[in-house]
Amino acid sequence: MLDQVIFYFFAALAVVSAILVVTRRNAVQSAIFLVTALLATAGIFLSLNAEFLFIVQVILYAGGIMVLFVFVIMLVNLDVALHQVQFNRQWFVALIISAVLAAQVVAAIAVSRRSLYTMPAAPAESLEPNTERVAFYLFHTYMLPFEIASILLLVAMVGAVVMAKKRV
Amino acid sequence: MVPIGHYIFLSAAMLAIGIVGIVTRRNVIIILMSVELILNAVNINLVAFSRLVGSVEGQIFAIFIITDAAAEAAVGLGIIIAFFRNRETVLADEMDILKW
Amino acid sequence: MGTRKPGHRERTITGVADRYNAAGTNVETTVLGADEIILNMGPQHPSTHGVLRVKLRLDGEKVVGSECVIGYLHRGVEKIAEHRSYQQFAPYVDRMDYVAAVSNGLGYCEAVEKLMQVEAPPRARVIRTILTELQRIASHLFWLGTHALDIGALTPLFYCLREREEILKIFEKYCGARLTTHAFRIGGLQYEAYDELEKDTERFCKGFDKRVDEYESLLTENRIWVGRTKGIGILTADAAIAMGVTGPVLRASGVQWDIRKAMPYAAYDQYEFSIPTGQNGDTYDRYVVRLEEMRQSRKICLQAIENIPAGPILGKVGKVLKPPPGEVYHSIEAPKGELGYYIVSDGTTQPYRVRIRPPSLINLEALDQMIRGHLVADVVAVIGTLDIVLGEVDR
Amino acid sequence: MNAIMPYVFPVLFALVIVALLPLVAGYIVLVERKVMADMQVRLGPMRVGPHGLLQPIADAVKLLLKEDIIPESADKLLFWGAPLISVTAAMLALAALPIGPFFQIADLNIGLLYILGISSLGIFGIVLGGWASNSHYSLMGALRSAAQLVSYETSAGMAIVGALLLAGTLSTRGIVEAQSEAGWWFIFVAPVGFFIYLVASIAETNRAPFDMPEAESELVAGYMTEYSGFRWALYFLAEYTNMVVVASIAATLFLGGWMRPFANTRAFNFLDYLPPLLMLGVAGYCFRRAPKQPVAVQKMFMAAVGLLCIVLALILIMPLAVPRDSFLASSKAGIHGAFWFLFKVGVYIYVFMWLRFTFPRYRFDQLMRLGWQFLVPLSIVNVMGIGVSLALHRQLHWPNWVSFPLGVALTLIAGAFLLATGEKHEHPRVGDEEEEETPVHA
Repeated sequence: MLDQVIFYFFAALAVVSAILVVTRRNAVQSAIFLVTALLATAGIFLSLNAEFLFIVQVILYAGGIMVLFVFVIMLVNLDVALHQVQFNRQWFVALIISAVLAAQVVAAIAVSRRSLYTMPAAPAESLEPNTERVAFYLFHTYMLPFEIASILLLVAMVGAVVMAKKRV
Repeated sequence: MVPIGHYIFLSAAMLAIGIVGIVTRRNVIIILMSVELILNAVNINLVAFSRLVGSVEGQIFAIFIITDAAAEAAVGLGIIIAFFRNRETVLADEMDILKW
Repeated sequence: MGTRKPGHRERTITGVADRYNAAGTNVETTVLGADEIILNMGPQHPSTHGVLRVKLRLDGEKVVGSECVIGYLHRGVEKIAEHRSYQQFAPYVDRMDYVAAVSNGLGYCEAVEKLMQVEAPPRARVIRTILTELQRIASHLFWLGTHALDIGALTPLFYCLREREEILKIFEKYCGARLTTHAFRIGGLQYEAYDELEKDTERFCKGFDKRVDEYESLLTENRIWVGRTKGIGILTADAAIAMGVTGPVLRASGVQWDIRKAMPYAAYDQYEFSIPTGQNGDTYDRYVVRLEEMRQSRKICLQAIENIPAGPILGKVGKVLKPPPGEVYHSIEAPKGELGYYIVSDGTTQPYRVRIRPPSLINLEALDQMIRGHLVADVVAVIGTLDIVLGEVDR
Repeated sequence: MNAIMPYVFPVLFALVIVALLPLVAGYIVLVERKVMADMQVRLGPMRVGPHGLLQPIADAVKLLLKEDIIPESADKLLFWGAPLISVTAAMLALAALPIGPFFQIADLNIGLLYILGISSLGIFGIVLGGWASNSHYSLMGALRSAAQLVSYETSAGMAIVGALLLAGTLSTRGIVEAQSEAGWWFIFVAPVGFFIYLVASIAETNRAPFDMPEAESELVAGYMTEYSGFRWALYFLAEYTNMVVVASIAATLFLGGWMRPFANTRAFNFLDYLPPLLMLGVAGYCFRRAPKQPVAVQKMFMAAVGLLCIVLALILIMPLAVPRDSFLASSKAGIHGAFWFLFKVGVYIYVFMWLRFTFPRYRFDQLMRLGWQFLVPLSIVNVMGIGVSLALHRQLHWPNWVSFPLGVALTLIAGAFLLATGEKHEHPRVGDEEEEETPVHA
C-alpha cells in the first residue's frame, strides 16, 4: 500500500516536472524542474531498493550535472532570450513520435500476454545490502567497463576544458 | 505492489516528453536537458527490471548511463559556451554554419 | 543578467564579419564574449568608507577600469569660509577629515598665523605637537581597524577602537570634545592643558607599544593577510610623485618625504623620529609603514611630554583678526598626507578665498591606476589602504 | 498497526528536530555573538533577557514582522522558492545523523553519502536566490558560492573517503561502532583527513575565512543582498543548520560520535560524572548571577535557566546513581551519548567561530588555488596513505602503531611538498622573492 502511494506520488511528480521542463520559457526554471524530475526519479529508485543508485542520482545528477547546467544558463542567459520565440513549429513531428511510442508500449504490453502489467516489480525477498553488491559488480564483473568509463570522463573533461577555454 | 507495467509507462512517458522537448525547443540548453530526461527514462526501466530479476546488474548499467550523462553534459555545455562566445546565441536553428 | 551597459559594443547576432575585422583588436574581453559589466560600488556600500561611489568596469571579476564619483558629501566648506571670520571658520575644518580633526585645525591655525605673521608661543607649539601626534595615532588606528575589517578580519577593529578610545578620552579631558575637537586657536591654544595631560599621554604611550605588537601578531605574519595585501595595488614611486600622492601612501612607495622633516612646523624640529618607508608600494607596505608611523608618533609624544615649556598659550593676536592683504600656502603632514591651506586675504575680517588641498582626494586619484587588473576584492583592500575620508574628499 | 509502528519514532524525532532547529540555530547565533564579543573585548547582546538570553527570540520576532520585499525585476517564483530549497536540503541532511545510539531518525546503510548528497543540493538555493534577485552583487555571490561549494565538496568527500576506508561502512551508526571497536577515534589515525575536512567544511558552509559568497565588504551580502525578513532568516537558518550538519559529520567520522573520551578504559570511568558536573557548574553560575540582574523578570528568567541546568544535570546523573540493572541505568548510553555528541558538535562549531574572528578573508582566486592545488591533492594522498596503512596492517599484519603513523607521515611529507610547490606561485604579482620586508628607517 505505502509503496504504491510512494510510487505514484513520485511518478506523478516526475512526469509533471518533466512536462514543465520542456514547456517553461525561462531556462533557469526549466533547469529547476529538471532537478525536481531527477529527484523524483531518485525517489523511485529508492522505492526499488536501489539505495546506491539513489544517492548517485542525487549527488551526481542533481548535485553535479544540474549545477553545471544552472551555471551555464546563468552565464549565457541574455535578457533578450526571454523575448525570443522559444519553440519551433514542430509540434506535429513531436506528436507523431509520441503516438508511435505510445503504440509501441501498448503493443509490447499486449503482446507479452498482460503479464508485464500484472507482474509485481519486485521479488518477495529483499536484496542484500545494496551498496556492497553494486560495489562487487562494479569492481569485479564490470571492472573493464568501469575503467573505460573513467577514461570517458577524462576525455570529456579535457574536451570541455578545451572547448570552454577563452581562445582555442 | 506496483506492477512492472507502470514503470514502463512512466519511463515511456518521460521518454516521450524528452523527445517532444528535443523536437520543439529552440534553446540548445533545454534540448540538452531533454536528453537528460530521456536518459533518465532509460534508467527507470533498467532499475525496475533489475529489481524484477533480482539482480543489481541493471543498476550497474544505470550508473554507467549516469557517467555518460555527466560526460555528455560537460562536453555539450562546453560546446554551448564556445558557441555562445562566438555567436551570442543559444538557439539551435541559428547554428547554421559549419565553420567560422 | 541584470543591467549590462547598452550599446557598449554593437551586438549583432550574425557578427561573423565583425569578428574577422576585429580579430586583431581584441574586442572580446570577457568570459563569454559578452560586454564588460559595470558594477556600481557605493555610494551605499559597506566598504567604500562613506559615500564614495566607484564605477567599476569588470571583466568577470577583474577590474579593467574604474571611475570615482565623488561629491555626495559636498558641503561647500571652501565657500563657507568666505562668509565667516577667520575664527569662525576654524570649527568647519574639523569636519573635513573628521577622524583627524586636530590635524585639520593645526593646519588651518598655522596657515592663518603665517598669514598674520604671528607665532604661537613655545608651550602652545609643544602641546599642539602632542595632540596632533596623538591624533595621528588615533587616525591610523581607525584606519587599521577598518582596513582589516575590509579584508575580513573582524577583531582588530575592536582592539584599535579600544586604544583610540583612550586618545579620545585625552581629547575630551583637554577640550571637552572627542571627535570634532576644535582644539587649537589661531595664535595658540584654545585651552590651557589640563593637569594630567602629560601623565595621561605617558600612560597611553607606555602601553601602546605592546598594543601595536598585538596588532602585528594578529596580522603581519598571517598568511591570509600577506596573501591579500602583498603585491596588491602597487604604486611605483614615479607614479606616486606624478599623481601628487602624499603621506604614508607615498612613503610606502619608497619616497622619503615627510613635511614634518622637510619643512618642520609646530615643534617637530625639536624631536627625533624617523620616516618609515616601504619598497614595493603595495598594500602590505602601506600597512607596515603606517604601523611604524604609529610607533614613531608615540616616540614623539614621549619626547614632547618630557619637556613642556611653561609660558603663555596664546600669541599676540587680537579679538578681531584682520590679516594684511596677501596670500599664503601652508601645509602640514596630516595622518593621510599633505594637508595644505591656501588662503587669500583682502585685509578684511573674512578670508577672500580659502582653498584646501585635501590629501584624501589627491590620494584617491591614484585608485584607478592601482586597481587595474586586480579583482573586486582587491578594490576594497586598495580603497581601504588609501585611507580616505569622504568628508575630506568632498569637503 | 504494526505496519505503522516502525514509522512512529522516526517521525517523532523528525518533528522534534524540525521544531527545535530554529531555536537551536538562534541560540548558536547568540553564542557566536557572545564569543565574538568576548574575543573583541566587549559584552555582546545584554539587553533582551539576562545576558541577552532572549535575544534570539526577539530577533526571530523582528524578522517575522519585517516587510517582505521582493525586488521589482526579480524572478518571483525562484526568489520565493530559493530559500526554501536551502533550508529543506539542510534539514533533510539531519535525518541520518546519530545523536547518541538511540536518537536517530533513520539509520540508512548509505547514511554518510546521503548526508553529503542531500546537503549538496542546498547549493541550488544559493545559486537560484542569487540569480533570481537580479542584482550584480547577488549573482556574483551566487556564482562564487557555486564554484566554491563544488570545489571544496571534492576535498571534503575525499577526506571522508579516508575515514570510510577505516570504518568499512557508510552507515553513520556503523562508523561510530567501528571506532568503538577499534578503540580509538579516527582523528588519531587520520589527522590529516580531519584537517582537510575541517578546512573544507568551513568553506562549504561559507564561513570566514572562506565567506566569499557573502563577503560583506565586497559583495554587500552576496546572494542574500536582496533578501530581507523571513526569507533572509531562512537562509540564515540554512547556514547554521549546515554548520550543525558538517560538525555532526566531523564528530561522527573523526571524533568518535557519541562515545565518551576513553570509552573503553575503565580507569577513566570518572569522566561519566563530567556532564552532570558541567551542568551543575552552569547552574551555579546562573544562580550567582541571578540576583544581579536589573529587573525582576530577568532575575526569574536567570533562575529558571539555572533550574533547567539542574534538571539536565539530574537527568544526566540519574543513570549513574541507580542500580546497574534497572531500566534507567540502561538509558545511560542514550543520554550520555547524546550529551557527548552534542558536546563534540559544540566544540567543532566553536572552532569555526574562533577561526572566523581571527582570520582575514581569502580572496576568491586564492581560495580556489588553496582548494584545487593544495587540499584536493592532499586529500587524494591522504586516501592513499590510509590505504597503505590499512594494507600493511590487515594484509601484512604490521602492528597498529607502526602502520598508521607511517601512513600519516607519508601524507604529511606529500603535504609539505605540496605546500612548498604552492609557495612558489603564491605571489605572482610581486616580481621578486628577495624583495622582502619593510621599512628602512631614516
